[in-house]
Amino acid sequence: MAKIRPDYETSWFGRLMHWLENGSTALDDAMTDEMDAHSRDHLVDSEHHHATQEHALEERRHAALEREQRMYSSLHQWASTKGSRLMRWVYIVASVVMCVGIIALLLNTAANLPPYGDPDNPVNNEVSAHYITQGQAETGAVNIVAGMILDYRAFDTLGESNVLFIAAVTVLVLLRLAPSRDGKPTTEMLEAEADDRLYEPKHDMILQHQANLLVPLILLFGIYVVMNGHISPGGGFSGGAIMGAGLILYLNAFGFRKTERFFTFRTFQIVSLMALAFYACSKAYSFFTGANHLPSIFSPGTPGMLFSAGLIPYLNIAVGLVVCCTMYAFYTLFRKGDM
Amino acid sequence: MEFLGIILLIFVIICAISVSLTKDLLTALVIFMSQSLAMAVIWILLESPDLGITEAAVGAGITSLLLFVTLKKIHAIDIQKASEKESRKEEAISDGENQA
Amino acid sequence: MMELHYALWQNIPFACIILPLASAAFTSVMKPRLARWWAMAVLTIVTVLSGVISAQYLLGAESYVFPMGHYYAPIGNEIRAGALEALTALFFSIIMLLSLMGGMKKLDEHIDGNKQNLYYVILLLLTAALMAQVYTNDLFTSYVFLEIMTLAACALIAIRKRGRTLVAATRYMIMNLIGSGLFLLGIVILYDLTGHLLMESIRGQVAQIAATGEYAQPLTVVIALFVIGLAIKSALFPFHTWVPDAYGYSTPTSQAVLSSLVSKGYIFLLVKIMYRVIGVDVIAATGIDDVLFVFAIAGMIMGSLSALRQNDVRRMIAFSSVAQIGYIYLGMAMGTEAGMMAAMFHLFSHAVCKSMLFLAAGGLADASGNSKLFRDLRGAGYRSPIAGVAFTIGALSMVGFPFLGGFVSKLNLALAGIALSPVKASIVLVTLAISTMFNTMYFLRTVITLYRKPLDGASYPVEKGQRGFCFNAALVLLALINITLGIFSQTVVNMITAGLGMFG
Amino acid sequence: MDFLQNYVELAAMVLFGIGFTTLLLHKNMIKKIIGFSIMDNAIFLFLAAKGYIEGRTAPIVVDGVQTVEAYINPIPAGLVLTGIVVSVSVTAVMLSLTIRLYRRYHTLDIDEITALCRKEGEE
Repeated sequence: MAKIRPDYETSWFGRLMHWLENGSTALDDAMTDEMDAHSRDHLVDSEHHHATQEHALEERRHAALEREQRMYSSLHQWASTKGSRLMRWVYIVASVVMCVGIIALLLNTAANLPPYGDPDNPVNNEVSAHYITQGQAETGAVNIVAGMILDYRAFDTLGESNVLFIAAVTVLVLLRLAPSRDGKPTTEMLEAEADDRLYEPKHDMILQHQANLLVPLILLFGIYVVMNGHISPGGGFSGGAIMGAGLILYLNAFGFRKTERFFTFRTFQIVSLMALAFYACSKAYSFFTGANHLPSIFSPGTPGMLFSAGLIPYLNIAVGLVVCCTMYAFYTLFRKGDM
Repeated sequence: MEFLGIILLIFVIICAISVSLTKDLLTALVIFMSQSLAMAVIWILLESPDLGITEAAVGAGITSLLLFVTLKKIHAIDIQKASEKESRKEEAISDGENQA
Repeated sequence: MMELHYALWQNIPFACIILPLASAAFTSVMKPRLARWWAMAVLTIVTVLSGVISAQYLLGAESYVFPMGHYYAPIGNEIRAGALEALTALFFSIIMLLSLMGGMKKLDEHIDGNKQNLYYVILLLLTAALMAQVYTNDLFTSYVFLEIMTLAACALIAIRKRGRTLVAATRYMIMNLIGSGLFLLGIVILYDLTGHLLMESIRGQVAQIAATGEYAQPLTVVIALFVIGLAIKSALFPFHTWVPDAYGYSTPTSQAVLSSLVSKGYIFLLVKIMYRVIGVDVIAATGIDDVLFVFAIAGMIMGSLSALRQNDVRRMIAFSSVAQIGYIYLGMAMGTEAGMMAAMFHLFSHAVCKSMLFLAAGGLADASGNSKLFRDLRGAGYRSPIAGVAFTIGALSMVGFPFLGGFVSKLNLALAGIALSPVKASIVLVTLAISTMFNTMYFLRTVITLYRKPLDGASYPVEKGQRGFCFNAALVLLALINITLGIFSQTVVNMITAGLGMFG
Repeated sequence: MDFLQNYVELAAMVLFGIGFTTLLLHKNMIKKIIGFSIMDNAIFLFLAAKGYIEGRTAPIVVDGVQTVEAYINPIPAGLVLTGIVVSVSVTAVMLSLTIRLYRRYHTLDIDEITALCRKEGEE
């Protein structure tokens, strides 16, 4: 690099090389250009004024810095006062316009749809008629909805239980606190623990007596809803959620000391693994035999009995266990990042 | 049925609007809970008892519990109480001063 | 031995979905090391199986439906396999496997010890969801697996413990929730109009509706909801704001998987909806494809312009993704068979290319003191030779260098564009030219930077823990696939055309 | 009067609009999540209304009556059940993201969080 043009910095080639090396954003560009211009002016000057060189350089630099700071601060000030007020107005107007627009469009759409409650709608076609007339004979479930989601459209439901599973995994990823490498609890963990203790009710007599009465009832009701999913309304998911709520009530009344005796992270892992694996494997079996027209070992049985309807009660139990454990796990993870 | 259904639908819409407009998170949460309960009733009216049970257990139960524990974790509940207490204390002090 | 109703190879789509799904549950209790090999094994099996079914279609097999349960659709759920589905599954599984191989070493560093096995759970579930998305024949099933993909992608971003990934994951989730909400509303209204969830039955009904014109307005709204919902999820131009952070700051495997698989899964679903649910002619009658055309053109230009301005190589690649998604949507918006074929080809070539670029960029950054800024990357091509060569091949493919995948897709896109009306044709050609020019500028700049002398006095730490055999093998394989895609493009094009024919 | 014939669907659409706007434009994370829940609930309400048929009962076989005229359409109810599970899963994930964000940035305002994150810089 023997010869460099005096205006190298501002020439096209110079800018291109600068961009190649550093990359840039628009604001940075403006700033550096300005500062470069200053220092270059100064260089030309300084050939004549060797004595004042240092001093002038300092001054220029200060001026440039000050200008930069002023630029930034005015920008910030604008952003924090007028800008934010303007943005808020834009935001409010935009939200109102959007809300009204979307609602108007969708209302127009809804008004144009097939009429409400009419038996001749396209929705009520041969598929739903098949479910109603053949459902009990083919699946053995008295509750047609249960028969539909766990037998006819079981693939959806398999996906659904895996949505719950991946949500549990994501919450674990996000909230579970990791012990340090040597296995000791980290300060973060201790803090979370202390934070949690602070708000835990300590021997609240009213709460504990209520819980003594309610928890068994809630759990029993949950089990009832799960077991009767194919006979009456309910099923694995709602029953599991009820059981999970019962466990959460127990935890809130008596604290982690008591629940840790029967429900740890290991329990959660094992129970959900067993339930999910049973679910996936049994469904894989039934899909495979069904598609290939092989005989299946499950039969619909007598409709209305507790263990009828082929796989459905077992699947309901599996789903109920997964949901119960997952809900409880969500709650404990939210509270202290561990179980 | 139709009358009750329409009233519940209006209630649900009012709840949704007020959730969107309230400043206080805890209030919003309680309104949301009651909205879920109203939804559960609507589903019973629409002859879907499965959905009614599920919504009551999940929407009004688990979701609200998770929201509550989140609010607790982020100290939204306690901070409010603390600030309320503080303001009350200040009021008491100023009242005392005025009396004096 | 009992007689199977389907030939053994026809059971493959079912196995490809169930196998990763079931093994994901078991992975959750494994030790990280075991989980890694287990996941690799499962992914390898899925890849081999997809290879087998693709080979069957290469030999001219027919498409078929496979009921998931005892009942054929519309009573039960069913999946469907054809040439395009098989090919897509093959590409998705190969890229999944190679991305995992390439980024494996970094996982130990980026993820806490007690969460590493969860990463493999997520990857396996994502694979299962992608496979289900590819093969499913039912709209509601596709929604359920769409949500698995969304949550898995969120976990893939957030698993690296840093502030930026957390914010990126949040923004990603918010945009994606809006997308899935709109998509679900579309499904629901369409179900109301037609009374079916099975793709083929819906298509028959939609044709009737379009013919009678009774529900024309709701049908237009439905199409708009589908297109907007999936465009948000796959980061088409005006909805792309979450892309750079989400792609830019996660761990290399996540970057590769997110940019080349998750967004492509959504696009594949949209292609299926266009062809098998609504029908291309119905969409063209509503004029929504013209809107898509405009957005695609804008995306091609704006994405490239934003990429030009980045200082960080990973953000640059992420913005380049926005432009490339614009290319794919451009092909889809043309509304012709040739355009759709070009779009599908670009989907494959871009998926291969982007995963390779992200992995290679990770390797290059490692060799430069873990900095991704251009000034630190000078000379990185010498310090990490294989990553440098792979990056160069990927960049050349992106630019459209002959004998590479990107060249063929751009050629196809241009050819499909010429066949349109004169105004559209000129717009397509001009935009392609401009976008290619920008592509060339920012990619060649990076390649030049990689092979320049390092700055004076810059010293780079000796690469600790060599990235090892797996990383190099993954990059070499990806580069080979890219070159194969360029040279044997006719085979792939034939298969795509056959597959699109089977869609009809 | 024709316009109000689909009154449940109309209400569902209004709810959807409110939830959608809250999700998209509210800055507070908790509000966003509640907005998302409202939006999903609205879609489910719409779907459930589609299955309803005037004068018929829930699809649970009573006394062995298996005629189409006796029961409402069971399909929407099944789809909504699946949808509710998806919705609660997503809500849990969003809430855990919120907790993590709050632990790091001590605010719930997504714009503020983004600004803080930018300020934090690269690493």
